[in-house]
Amino acid sequence: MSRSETPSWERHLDRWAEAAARQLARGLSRRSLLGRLGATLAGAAALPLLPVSRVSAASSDPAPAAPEGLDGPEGDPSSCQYWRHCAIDGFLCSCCGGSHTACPPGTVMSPVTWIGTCRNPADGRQYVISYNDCCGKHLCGRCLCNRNEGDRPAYLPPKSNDINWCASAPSTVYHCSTAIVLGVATES
Amino acid sequence: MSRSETPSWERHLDRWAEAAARQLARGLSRRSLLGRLGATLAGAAALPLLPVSRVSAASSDPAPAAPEGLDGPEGDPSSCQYWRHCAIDGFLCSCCGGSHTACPPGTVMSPVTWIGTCRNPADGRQYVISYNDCCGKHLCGRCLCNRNEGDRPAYLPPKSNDINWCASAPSTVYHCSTAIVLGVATES
Amino acid sequence: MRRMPAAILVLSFAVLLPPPPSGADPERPEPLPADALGVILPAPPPAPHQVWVADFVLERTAGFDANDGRLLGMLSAGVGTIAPLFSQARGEIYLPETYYSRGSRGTRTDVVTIYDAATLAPEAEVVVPPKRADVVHAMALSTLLDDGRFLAIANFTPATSVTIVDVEERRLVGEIATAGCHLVYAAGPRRFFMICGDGSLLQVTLDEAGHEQARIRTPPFFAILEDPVTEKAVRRGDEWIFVSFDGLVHSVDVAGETPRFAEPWSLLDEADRGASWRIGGVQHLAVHEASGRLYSLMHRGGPDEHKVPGTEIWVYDLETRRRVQTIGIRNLLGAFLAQQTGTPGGALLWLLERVVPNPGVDSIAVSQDADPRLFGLSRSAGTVAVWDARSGEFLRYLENVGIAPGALQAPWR
Amino acid sequence: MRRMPAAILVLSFAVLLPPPPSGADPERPEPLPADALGVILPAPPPAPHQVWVADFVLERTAGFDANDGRLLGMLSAGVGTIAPLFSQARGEIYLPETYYSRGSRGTRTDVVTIYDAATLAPEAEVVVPPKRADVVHAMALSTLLDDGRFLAIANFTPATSVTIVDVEERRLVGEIATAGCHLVYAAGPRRFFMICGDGSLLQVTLDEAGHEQARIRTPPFFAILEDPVTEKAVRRGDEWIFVSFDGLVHSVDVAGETPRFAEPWSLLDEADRGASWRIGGVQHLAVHEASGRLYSLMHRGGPDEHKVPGTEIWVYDLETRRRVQTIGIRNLLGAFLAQQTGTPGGALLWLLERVVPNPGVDSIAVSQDADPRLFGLSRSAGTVAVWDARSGEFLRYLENVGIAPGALQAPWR
Repeated sequence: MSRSETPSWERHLDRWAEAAARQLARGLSRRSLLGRLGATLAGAAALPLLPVSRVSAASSDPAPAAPEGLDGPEGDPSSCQYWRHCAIDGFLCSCCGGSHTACPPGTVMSPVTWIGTCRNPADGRQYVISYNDCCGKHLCGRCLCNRNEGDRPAYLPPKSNDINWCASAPSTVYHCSTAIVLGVATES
Repeated sequence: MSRSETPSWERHLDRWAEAAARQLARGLSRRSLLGRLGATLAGAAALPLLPVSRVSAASSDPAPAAPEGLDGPEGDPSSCQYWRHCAIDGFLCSCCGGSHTACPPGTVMSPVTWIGTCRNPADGRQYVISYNDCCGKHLCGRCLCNRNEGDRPAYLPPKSNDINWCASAPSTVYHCSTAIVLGVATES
Repeated sequence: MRRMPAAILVLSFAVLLPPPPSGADPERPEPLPADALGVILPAPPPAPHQVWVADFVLERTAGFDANDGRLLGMLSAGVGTIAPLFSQARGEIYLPETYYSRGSRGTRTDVVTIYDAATLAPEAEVVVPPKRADVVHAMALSTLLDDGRFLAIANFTPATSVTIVDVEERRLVGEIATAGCHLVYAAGPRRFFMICGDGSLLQVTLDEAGHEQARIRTPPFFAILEDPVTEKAVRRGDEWIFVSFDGLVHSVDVAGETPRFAEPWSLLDEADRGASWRIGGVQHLAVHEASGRLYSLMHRGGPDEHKVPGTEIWVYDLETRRRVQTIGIRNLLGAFLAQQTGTPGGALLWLLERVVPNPGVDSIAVSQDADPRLFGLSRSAGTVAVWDARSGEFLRYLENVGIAPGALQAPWR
Repeated sequence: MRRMPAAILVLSFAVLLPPPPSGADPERPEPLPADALGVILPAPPPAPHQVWVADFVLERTAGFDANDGRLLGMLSAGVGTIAPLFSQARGEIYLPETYYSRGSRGTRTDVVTIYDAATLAPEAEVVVPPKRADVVHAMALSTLLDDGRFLAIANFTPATSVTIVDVEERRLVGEIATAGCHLVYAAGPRRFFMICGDGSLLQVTLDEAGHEQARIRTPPFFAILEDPVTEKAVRRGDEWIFVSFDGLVHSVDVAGETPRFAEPWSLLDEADRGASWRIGGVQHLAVHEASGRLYSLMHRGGPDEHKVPGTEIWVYDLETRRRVQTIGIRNLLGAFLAQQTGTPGGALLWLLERVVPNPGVDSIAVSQDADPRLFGLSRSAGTVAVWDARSGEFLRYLENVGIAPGALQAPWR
C-alpha cells in the first residue's frame, strides 16, 4: 500500500463506493435480520458495519438440520428470522457457545424474564416463548437480533424486551438471549 | 425498507459493492493514517469500518490554524500524519477532549513514557517526542494512530510503543496519547 | 489537575537526550521550545449547545460541542445503563453506576459518582443499594428532583423500589418500596411519580430529609392494553407529556397535590393514520419549553415497529395542538460521507443524499436556550445531526460519537 | 452449572399462560413440548483444532472450533492484556487479570482466575501483586512452567519483576526482583528466562516451593542496537526461536543449566532482501514441534514497517534451515464476502479475491497435532483463516471473531 497522497478523484471514488456499499449492506443486514437493527439492546445495533455484516454471515452458515419441520431461516435457530425470535432483543446464544434453548458454558440463566407469543409456521400454533438471558460474562457481540412483536414499555416488565433480565441472576452482566418454548398459547 | 426476501442477484450485488467499497475505504483510511491500522494498540486497529472511516473523517475536519509553520496533515495535530506522531500508538488526545500536548479533562497524564525522534519538516530538525498517555478513563476510541519509527520491543521499554504507559499512572486504564516536544534531538 | 513535575518524566530506563545544539543558523527558525508536561485541560464551561451521547460498549458518555463538533470530554461508567444527571446550579454531574468486583462477576456495588462539571473528575461517591434498574433506552431510570437536592433512582431486582440520595450532603437517604410501579419522573422539589402496571401513577412526596411523607395512587390515565404510552416522556414546566404507541398525547400536570390528566389529543390525523405514520425510534420526543414546541420522531410502519428509526421530525405547537412544521431527516450517512469528501455543498452531496438509503434517526433532543438546537442521533451511522430547532435548518453533523451510541442528552441551559 | 428450577421462572409480575388446548386434530402435528429451563451447555472437550482469540474492547477471549467455525465459549476478563494459559493436564485455564474497584479507577486488584476448562466457569482465584505488565501484543507476559505447577507473570510498574503463583496449591508464592530485564519465557519445570535491555538473558531457577534458587545472566546474544530480536519467540522442545527485525533466527537452547545460543541464520536470502521482504504483523512466528516446520509471516516494506500485516507465510524446515514452502495469504476480506454470497467456489470468489485489496494477516498460530492447522488472523477483517499446515491448502474462515481481535492461541494438543 503506497504512502503517497491519494489523488482527490480517487478519494471521491473511494468514499462514494464506500457510502453506497455500506448502506446497501446495512439494508441487507436489516432485511436479513427482519427486525430493524437501529432499535434496541441500545447501540449494540450500532456496532459498526463489519459486525453487522457478520451477523448476517453467521446466519448464512450452513444451518443445522432444520428443527421442527421448517426449512430456511425460520427453521434456523441461529437466524434472527427463526420463528421463536419474534420478540427477542439481544445476541442469539446459538452464536455464542450456547443454543436457542441453552446458555453458553460458564454463564448463568436468568430465572425471570420476558415473554413473547410467536407463531410456529410448521404447525400454525402460537407458542409462549420465554427469552431467558444468559448472564455473568460480557456481551457476546454476535448475531444481534431485535424483533418487537408485542413488546411493551418497561413499566410492563413481563412484556418488555428493553429490560436487562439478568437483573434476576447472580450477576446482572448480560451475555446473550435464549428463546425457550413454555407451551402452546392458542390454537389457531 | 421491505421485509420481503431479497432476490439472489440483489444480494450478490449488495455484497459485491460492500466488499469493494469496504476495502477501498480501508485502504483509504490506511493511507490517510500513514501508519497501517492493522498493527497495534492491538485490535483497536480492528474497530470495524465505521470508526476507522470516522478516524479519517475527523482528520479531514477543517484543521486549526496550522501550528509551527506547516500546512496540511503534517501541521494538523488531530491528524495521524502530524509530524510529531512518527512513533505514536494510540488514540490522539486532540480528538478526545485534550490536545496534542494536554490530557482530556478528568484524566491523569502518565509521568513515565516512551520516546520517539521525529523530524519537523518546518525547520528540518529532529525533535525528541514524549508520548505521554492519558489515563484513568476508558478507551477514547477516536483517531487511532499507529506509526513505528524507531519502535523497539517491550524489553526496551523507553523505545516501545506497545507498552501501556499508564502503568506509571494512578490508574493504568488507557485513554489516549499526547505527543510532547522535550527538545531538539539533532540538528540536520 | 494532578500535574506531574517534568523531572520525574523519564525514570526507570535510561534515555539519551543529546546535548543542546550549539551554534545558531541565522536563516533557520528558532527550535521549538519544550512543551509543558502534565497539563490536563479543564472541561469547557456548560453551554446549551453541548450534547452528551452514551456508549455502553465503550462504557462511557461523551460531551460534544454542537457548534464546532469537538469532543469535550468523557465520563467513564460501569456496567448497565449510562444516564448522567446534570446539576447546573451545583456545577456537578451525577452518574448512577454499577460495578462488579471482577468486572462481569463477583460482588456488585452500585454508586452515584459525583463529578465536578469543570474538571470531569470524580469528586465523591455515594454507595447505594445494588439494585438500580438497567433498561436499554436509559430513560426515566433516575431523576434529580426540582431543587436539585434529592436524586431518585428506579430499582429493579425484578422487584421494584426507589433509592433516594441527598446530593447536597452526599449521602444515601434510603429506599422506598413501590411494588407494581416502575420508573421515576420528577414532579417537584420533594416529589416524583412512577408508572404502575395498570396504567395508573404512583406519586410519592418526600419530607425535608428525603424520606417518604405521603403517596397517592391515581386512576389509570391511558388504555394499558389497547394503546399504552411509552415511558419516554418529556417535561415542560409542571407538565409531563406522554405519547402512546398510536400517537395519543397524554399530559400530566404535577403542579398540584394530585396529578391532573389533560384530555388526550392525537399527533396524527386521519390522513396520517391512513399513510401508516407512527412514532418510532428509542427517544422519540423532545420539547422546547419556552416556545412550547413539541418534537416527535415519526416513520411509516406497522404496529410492532414502534422502535424503527424515524424518518421525519414532526413539530407541534403545544398551545394549539397543531402540527406547525415537518423536518425531513437528512441522510446522516450520505451527507456524512459527502462531507468527508470536502464538498459539503456540492453535487456529490446532492447525489449521495438521494442514492444512499437513509438510516433514519433513533433519538432526538433539543436545547433549551433562545436559539435552540435540535439533535438527532443515528445509532447505526454513529452520527448526530444538528438542526436549528426553530427554522428546521440543518446545520452540521457530529461524527464518530461512539461504537454503540445510546442515550442523547442536551442538559445545560 | 447452576440450574434454575422451572418453578421460579416467572415471578414478580403476573403472566397469563392460557390453559392447554383441548381437543386433538389428527391432521396436525403434536404441539411442541416445553423446553427444559436453566440448561447451561458444557464446553466441548479440548481439541487441537480449537483456537482462541482475545478482544480487548469486548474484554474477553473466545474459543472457536476450526473444523466447523462454531464459537465454543468465552472467558470474560478485566482491563489490560488478555492472554490465558491452558493446562491440559489439570483441565484448567489460568487468566491473569486486572480489575479496578470502579472499572476505570479506584483500587487495583490483580488476580489469576482459575477456570475449569470443562465448564468455562471460574473455580478459584489467586490475588497477586497489582503490577502485571500490559503490552498490546500480549506475548511473553506470563507463562506456565514446564510441569504445569508454577505460573510466572511479568510485572511492569514501570519497574520490572516477576510474580510466581502455585496453581496446584492455588496460592501466591511471591515476587522476584528482576531490574532491567522484562518478559517471561518458560525454560523447564522450575526455570524461566527474561530478556534484558542489553540483549542478554536473565535465567531464574526456582526451588520446589517456587522461590528463587539461582540466577544466571548470559552475555548479549544479538545486536541490541543494530538488529534486535522481537519478543514474539516460539518454542520447540528445549529450543526457543527468536527472530530479529532483519530476519535473523537466534535460537536459545534451555536444556542445560546455562542457556546455549546457536549460530544465527537468516530467513532471507539476497534476493528476498533485495525485494524488501521482511517479517511483519503482531504474532509473526509459529512452529509445529513434531515436524520442525517454522512458519514466518512476511511482507515487503521498509525498516519501520515491522508491524505491517503479512502477505505471505513462509515455511522453513528447522533441520535444513531452508524455506520449503510459501503459503499465499488468501484475501480474508474478499473470500469472506464471497462466502457470504453462498458461492464459495464460484466465479464471484475468483473475482473478489482479485479485486478487493488484501488486508493481510496480523497473527499466526499452528496446532500441534499430527494433522495440524495453521491459523491466520486479520484484525481489520475480524476473521481467522484456517489452512492445512502441512499442505498449505486453505480450508475455511472463522468469521466475526471480535470487534478488536488480539492474541491468537491454539493451546490444546
